[in-house]
Amino acid sequence: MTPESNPILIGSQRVRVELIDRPIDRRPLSDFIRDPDTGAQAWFEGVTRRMTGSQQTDRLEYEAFTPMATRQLQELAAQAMDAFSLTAVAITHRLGVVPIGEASILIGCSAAHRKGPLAALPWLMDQIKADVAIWKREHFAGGQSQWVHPQ
Amino acid sequence: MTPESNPILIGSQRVRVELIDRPIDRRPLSDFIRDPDTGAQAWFEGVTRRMTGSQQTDRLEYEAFTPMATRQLQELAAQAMDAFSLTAVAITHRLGVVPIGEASILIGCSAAHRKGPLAALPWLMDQIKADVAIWKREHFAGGQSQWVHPQ
Amino acid sequence: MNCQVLLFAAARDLANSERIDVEVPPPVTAAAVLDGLGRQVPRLLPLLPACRLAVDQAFVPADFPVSAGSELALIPPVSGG
Amino acid sequence: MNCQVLLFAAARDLANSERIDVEVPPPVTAAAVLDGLGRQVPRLLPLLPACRLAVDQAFVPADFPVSAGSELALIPPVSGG
Repeated sequence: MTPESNPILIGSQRVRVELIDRPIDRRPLSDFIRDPDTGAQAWFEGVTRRMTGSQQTDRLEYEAFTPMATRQLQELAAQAMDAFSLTAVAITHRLGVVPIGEASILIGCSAAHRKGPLAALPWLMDQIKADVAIWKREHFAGGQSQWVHPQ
Repeated sequence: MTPESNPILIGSQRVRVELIDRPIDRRPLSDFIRDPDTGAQAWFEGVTRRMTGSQQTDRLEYEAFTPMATRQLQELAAQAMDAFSLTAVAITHRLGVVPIGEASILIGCSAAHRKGPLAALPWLMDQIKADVAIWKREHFAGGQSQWVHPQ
Repeated sequence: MNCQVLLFAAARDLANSERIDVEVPPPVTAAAVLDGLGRQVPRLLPLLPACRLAVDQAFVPADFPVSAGSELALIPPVSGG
Repeated sequence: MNCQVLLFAAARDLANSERIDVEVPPPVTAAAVLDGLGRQVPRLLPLLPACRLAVDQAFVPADFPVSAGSELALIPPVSGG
């Protein structure tokens, strides 16, 4: 299942959220958060990792309850805008197969000063990993696979 | 004064530092920190901001004591590698005139997990702003200019 | 009350279905819906304690009263990012 | 001892020079070099309390003994990033 949603912009809030089933292109996010009155941009990119300890991953596969995940990401982005005095936030999560070395999520945010965006990224990632309706299936090099259920 | 140094890679440490007098290209930093056994990349970009309160900036101009600044950035990057369990760190600082909306500094770091790179960025920026031998001259829209001396 | 519940990821695989109809006796709370799912598809039982119920795309507490016509979704432990 | 000191940014502008030779009486500490700079270029005096001395490209404490042949640099408050 690889649902897809176009980027959703929330009114006057500079928030852009999308779930896509193709490689993530940094450009539209960068264009969105860029602003001559900001002095800082911070970015986080989550990537499919090959080795975890001695275990080799072949690929990850992501699935979402797309309307719920989109709404949750919008709410988290809007909360981050307020809590960290951001100018703009863009979040793109990829669904479907994500090969080794490719990005599953890209978050960019901008603000006048550096502290807000740098603090927003870990907060957003913690919230996303705890609550957003997206699931990852890990396919191992040996051919087995399993849904990842963090503790 | 727009000295320039080629990127300096430190032995087996995956650290890349450069001071350049042209626009910063993200690609070589991205290529440097990319690694199939990392799962997270975090980036910080400092940009020339137009407005500070009601005061309008025309451009910033950076100058460095290049050999000292390069050495300091290398040491900070190496410390961040250890302190935050990073796989790679790349730091590029631009010197000379940096127009509105263009980057004066770009830092990228990668690691197996997200917490290290996300914690390394604010630490590196705090250290750089406190100690690294680089100075910024602010040219205002009105024509005046001054060296920026943070409190 | 008849409740249709959307299933995802591990829950969908266990039930071998993207949605399940569950008959839930009143009072129809979120907890009662989860209980009904376990009765109807026992293979879900090991996973259910780690799951949350989303009503109209928002997480709800165990005692949340579920109305007819709400969209219900069983949310296994998430792992996005 | 004759000490050559590199100047940067605001300090260079105030002194109108990229380097200054200062005669420093013994004991030649970092603090003594900074004192000598203030005597030689009084226009530096308002800036000096905010400056640090770098010896061979590393910051040193006030009582650091400066050797002949070391590279000295006056470092005004930095503002990179």
